[in-house]
Amino acid sequence: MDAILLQILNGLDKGSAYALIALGLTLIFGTLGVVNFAHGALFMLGAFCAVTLNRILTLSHEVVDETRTDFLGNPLKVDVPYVYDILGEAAGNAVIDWSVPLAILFSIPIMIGVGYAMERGLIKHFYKRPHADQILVTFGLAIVLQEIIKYFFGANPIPTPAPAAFAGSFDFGAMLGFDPNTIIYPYWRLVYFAFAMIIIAAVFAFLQFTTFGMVVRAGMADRETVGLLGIDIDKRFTVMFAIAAVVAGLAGVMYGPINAPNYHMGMDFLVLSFVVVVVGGMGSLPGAVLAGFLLGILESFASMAGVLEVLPGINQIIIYLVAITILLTRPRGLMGRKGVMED
Amino acid sequence: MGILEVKGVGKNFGGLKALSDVNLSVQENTVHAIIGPNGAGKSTLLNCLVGKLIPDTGSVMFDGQSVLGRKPHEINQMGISRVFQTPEIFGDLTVMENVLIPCFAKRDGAFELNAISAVSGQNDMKEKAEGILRDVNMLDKRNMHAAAMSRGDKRRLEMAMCLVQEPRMLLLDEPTAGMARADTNNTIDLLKEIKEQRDITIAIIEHDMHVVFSLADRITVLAQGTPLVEDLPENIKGHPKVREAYLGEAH
Amino acid sequence: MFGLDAKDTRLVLIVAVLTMLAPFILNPFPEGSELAQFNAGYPDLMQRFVIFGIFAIGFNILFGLTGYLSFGHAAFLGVGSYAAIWMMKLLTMNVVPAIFMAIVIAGIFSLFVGWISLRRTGIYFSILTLAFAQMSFALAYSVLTPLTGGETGLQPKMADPRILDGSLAEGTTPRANLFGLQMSSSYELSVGGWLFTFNAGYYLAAVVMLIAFYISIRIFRSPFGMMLRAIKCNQQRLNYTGLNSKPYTLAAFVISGMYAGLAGGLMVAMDTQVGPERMFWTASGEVVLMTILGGAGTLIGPVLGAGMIKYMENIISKINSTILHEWFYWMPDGLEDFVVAMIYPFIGKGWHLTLGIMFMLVVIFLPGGLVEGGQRIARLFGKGKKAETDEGGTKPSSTPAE
Amino acid sequence: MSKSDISRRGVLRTGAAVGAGLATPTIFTSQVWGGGHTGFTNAPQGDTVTLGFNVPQSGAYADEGADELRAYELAVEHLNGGGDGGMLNTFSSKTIDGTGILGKKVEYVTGDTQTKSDAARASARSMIEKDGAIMITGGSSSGVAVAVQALCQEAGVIFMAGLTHSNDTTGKDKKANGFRHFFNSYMSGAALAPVLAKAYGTDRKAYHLTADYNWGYTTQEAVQTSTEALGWETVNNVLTPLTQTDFSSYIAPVLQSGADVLVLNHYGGNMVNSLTNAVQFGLRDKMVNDKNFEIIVPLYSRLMAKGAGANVKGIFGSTNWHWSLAQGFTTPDGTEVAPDAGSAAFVKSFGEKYGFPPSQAAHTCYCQTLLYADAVNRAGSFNPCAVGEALKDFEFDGLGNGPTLYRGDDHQCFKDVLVVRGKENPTSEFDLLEVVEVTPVSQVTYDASIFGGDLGTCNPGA
Repeated sequence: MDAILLQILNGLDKGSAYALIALGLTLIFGTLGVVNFAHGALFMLGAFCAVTLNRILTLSHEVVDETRTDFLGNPLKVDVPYVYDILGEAAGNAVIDWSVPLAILFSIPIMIGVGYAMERGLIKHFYKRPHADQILVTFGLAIVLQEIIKYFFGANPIPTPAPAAFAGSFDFGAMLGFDPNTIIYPYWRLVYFAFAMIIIAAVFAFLQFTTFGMVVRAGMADRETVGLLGIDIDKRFTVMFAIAAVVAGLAGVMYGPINAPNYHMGMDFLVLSFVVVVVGGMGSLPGAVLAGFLLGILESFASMAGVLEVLPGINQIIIYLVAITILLTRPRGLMGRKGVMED
Repeated sequence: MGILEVKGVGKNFGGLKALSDVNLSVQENTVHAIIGPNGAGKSTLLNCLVGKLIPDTGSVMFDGQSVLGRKPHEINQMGISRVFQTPEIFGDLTVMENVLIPCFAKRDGAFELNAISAVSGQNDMKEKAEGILRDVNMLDKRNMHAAAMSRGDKRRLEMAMCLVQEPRMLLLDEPTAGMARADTNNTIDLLKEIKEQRDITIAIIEHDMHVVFSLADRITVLAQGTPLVEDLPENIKGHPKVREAYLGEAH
Repeated sequence: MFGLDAKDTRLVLIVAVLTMLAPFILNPFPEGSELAQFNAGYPDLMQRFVIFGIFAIGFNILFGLTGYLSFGHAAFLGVGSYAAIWMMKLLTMNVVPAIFMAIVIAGIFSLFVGWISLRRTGIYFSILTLAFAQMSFALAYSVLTPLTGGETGLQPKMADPRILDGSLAEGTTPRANLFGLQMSSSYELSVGGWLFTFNAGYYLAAVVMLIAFYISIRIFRSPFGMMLRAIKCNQQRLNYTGLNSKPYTLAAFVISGMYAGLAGGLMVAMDTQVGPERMFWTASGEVVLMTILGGAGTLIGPVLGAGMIKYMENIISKINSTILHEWFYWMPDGLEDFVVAMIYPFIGKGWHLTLGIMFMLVVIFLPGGLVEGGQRIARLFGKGKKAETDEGGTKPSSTPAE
Repeated sequence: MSKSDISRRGVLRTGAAVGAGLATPTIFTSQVWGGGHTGFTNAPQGDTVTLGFNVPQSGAYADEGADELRAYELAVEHLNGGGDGGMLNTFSSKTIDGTGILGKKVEYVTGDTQTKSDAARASARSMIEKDGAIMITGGSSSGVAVAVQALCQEAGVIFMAGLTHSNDTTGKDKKANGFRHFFNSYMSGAALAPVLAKAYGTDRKAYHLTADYNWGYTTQEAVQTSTEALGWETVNNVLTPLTQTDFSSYIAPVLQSGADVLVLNHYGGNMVNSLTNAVQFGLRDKMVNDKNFEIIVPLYSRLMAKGAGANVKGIFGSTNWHWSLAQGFTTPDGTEVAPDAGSAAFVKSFGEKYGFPPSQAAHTCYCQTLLYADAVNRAGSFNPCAVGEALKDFEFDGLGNGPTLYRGDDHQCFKDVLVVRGKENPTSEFDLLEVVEVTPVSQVTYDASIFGGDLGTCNPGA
């Protein structure tokens, strides 16, 4: 029982990352009709916003420590961040410690800029082109973006720890009356889950309750009609692209402490996020979120030792099995509309 | 006994009754028109005839054989060809290829792995295709991309694609919808020609009364998913029930 | 000739001449010269050109004609490879049964995958094929290790049964051969500073590719090919014309799966080793890129695209900073460092970046791929002559492929 | 490498090419991979010899590959008489005199393995077929090593493995033309177990998470066998997919199982992520069975450990070599380890050239290059069979690991193994690990037959 509870919890948390990425992907697909293979790269860029901010905050000058030696036997040069000089060591440390949450603010303008530039500079010209062209050009863009990041940051993962206040884990078991240590969950992952819920709620509220959102939703349902109403839907779609970029970026920023960012983390998520979107139903926002959580939970169950004993290797293929099953039984995914992406 | 016998056909969409107890008998080598106001169920009925939809109740027999549960291509192979409201052609292919495809379908059936012989070497097929293009006055456009043609030409091409299969029955779904008067008249002339020159049964769904009364041998009026009257054109013209159905619907 | 019209015959002949003379064409620079770096006329790369050419030609039969975008074709290549290596381990090092079995097994597997995946269209079809391929990869890498060798893959071993072969002489390793002719054997021709290599394996692969290319032309020009193009264009009309599109797409899927299997079998014949990465989704993506880069739906495009990508992967990636410095040694020191620093990110380990930029440029400016580029150039130079608009009619320009 | 050197070389090469172009066109044919007259593949002609450095330059192990390449460049420099000579000064065999190999100047070509066996073989084949490489070396995974080793066997060149840790490389997939300096899973297990028993007691329950592929299997098995021999119990072993990035669902149930030790049989990106996740779950703050919960990473890579940041602190693992050997240190149990001259020479020469200490991958690649050059010199021939014979049962010292044996039965090096632990107070970003114990070679030696496989006979090319 506690094992199942734990995996549900875990699945929700995993699913929240999937849902966030799939949400952004669906926003772009649903509004602009563009299959964006560079979406994973946007997620990766977000994570590297956090890395960059951390780098900026830890910009240092060297102080020679005569008492210790470096690997060559020379006096050790210790890096002292400039922040220490400005704020003092304690406050400086606190700022560096909180660099990931701070990166949320840092990343928003950057991701808006990236999203805007991408849409105006490239994607815009591909609205009328076949999906295969869109896939190819965005795939090319994804390669270019990740190679640029690799050029500056290297191929290895870069640790971006969460603030020390969120270290360790919360004991749900003790709270629910199970034995202690049976259901524990890291604080930061709980933060991520809450954060994802807030973002998802914010996106839905934005689409549901603002006029801007209403027009966009109408545009998603029937672009031509909205165009006929004399509304400049293109401008709004640019904004939506920027929003999708921000959603992907924020998902990446907060993901840093969970898995140390590296340049190919976007590609790692790409296939998975497309599976999520398709299982949810192309173009359906609630579908994307639902499928994200569903796949997260099923993946967690499939990784249980008991399950693996019965079905070895099921953890390798569960996502794809689910995708095949759902697509065969529900042709357009869980909540997809007819006629979307079927040609 | 007609070539097409529709008996007691009903179709529901969710709670909505689209068709109920439709009976229809189309006689061989006649033109039978099905008219009715918008939402009367004309398209639903047509879709039931060609295999796109399966009715909930009733039977549809073509030449003594049931068409129900058969796929569109099987129904076509039985001898029913369909013309769409907006011409459905192969836009990326040439006019000639557009006509060759039904020729092969007629000769080889629904599937034939004919992957080695060249299309250009099939002289009998080519002659047949050229013949039908000549009939519809399109031989000079044979190498054109189908998508690049005018709407009227597309309609004629689609007709040619159907006729080249020498179907026993042609189903037309508002063939003149959205056409200019001149094009409509051309289409009427084309259909008249077809009717006169070939042994063919035509069922036509139409909004345009001019078209209907120029062509039809018999007319069925459909309203709210059920046949109102079936009669000769001259009797339909003044029929009070028909007038009621149309006036009720019309503005 | 060969049941083809004049234009297609000319194309086949051009391709045949280019492939047969590839050892010369691909080695334009003398040994030891600075530009020898760009020579591609060594057996491994020439083999890869034609093998990936076959893979892309097959993929094009499905994608180029029917428009069904499969994202899992690498799985068939991988399955074909495994089938081939098992034939070599169990039966004989002769490549004929290996290649034959690769085609058969890949055909059966693609029949299964296609039968299920073709129930859906559009991106749903793509995801289904992707799912099957990723499952194949994941299982081959892990739980199927006894069958696939897992991470380290499979190679012929001394201890394999090879029931049709006699026992190996002491001190020799099992080698792939065609009735005794070893695939790795080559003849070198040295003319002045030039060195040309004629490799048995390459010529086998090249002949197979020519046959595969010829068959693909026949398919393109056949009623079957016409039906496939009709499916891409308007599936509804096709169904109402009395044709069942399902078996057509399935047949196209299986044929292209068999092409992939053939490519996989040939890969093993040329280089007797199989690893599961061959089936990873990026490998499936690669063949999509090759086809679109060269020109989907054209005859020669996929081969050009395959050549282009393999050239980048094998030649550009090997240029390192030392070589760059050698090229630009004649410049003033400061300038030399600057030029090298400017070029360095794009070559050697940065070849992925160049590849990405090239995809983008081609897709943005040449939606029809390299074939369209070739046509544009041809039109530029041949304004006076009759304009050749037919796809596939264009001659490969300066691309280093066949 | 000084720049003027390159320029001069550029002139020479161009000159040579022009000369060759002007020569009377002589046409001759010969069977390749045989080189007719010489009897072996790619016999060096002229006054240079070409080595092929096949390392991952793209993909997840690109940084490791870059470090390997640095080491190779350094080794070439030293072989050609440049720089300070590095470990040539400490190497017990003194045949290398700064004039290249057998008097031929060493040149090299590089390629990208992409950490994929297909790409690695393609790259290696191009080096052999196009560039005339006489020896291939490098790589940073066992899949690649096994694939390239088999290729070299077929082609008739020597393969000097880079970083490859699976038992298979010199076990069931061993080849007569392939040689490995790096240690393996078995040695990691054998070296780690006693240290673990000493640190954590013999009454422990271990939970294994294992990468679901060959290397993972062999490592897990090695650690399980050697720890169980000392009294540990293995509670569970769960296989994780290679492509997994978030290990939370595998780590979450660990505490419920009653285990008090978690063994992460992961490498590279998998290791960084699983370790980060495990620490995130606060496992190391927990008490289970009245013992402090512990985590173990059997194979450490400093480059990768950097990605895990502070999470490695206090975590045991093993490594082939570590730069701190250069300085000497005191292990936690008070044993004084004197500075190792070979390591010192290598760290100095590498550190001064590149500004940071070399990784274990760099070390093994550097050693392999020197060992190859020395073997050729001793054999007096580039013929792979002669070189193999020279390497067989070769005993040497001064390459950073103390006295070492290249065992002839499986072409595996036997030397001391380092058991390391993540450092609590690192002084720099390179100072992440501290050596806890230098496990003597006798403790990690095994019988060559236990992993099966067959070396076959050496192949000099057709």
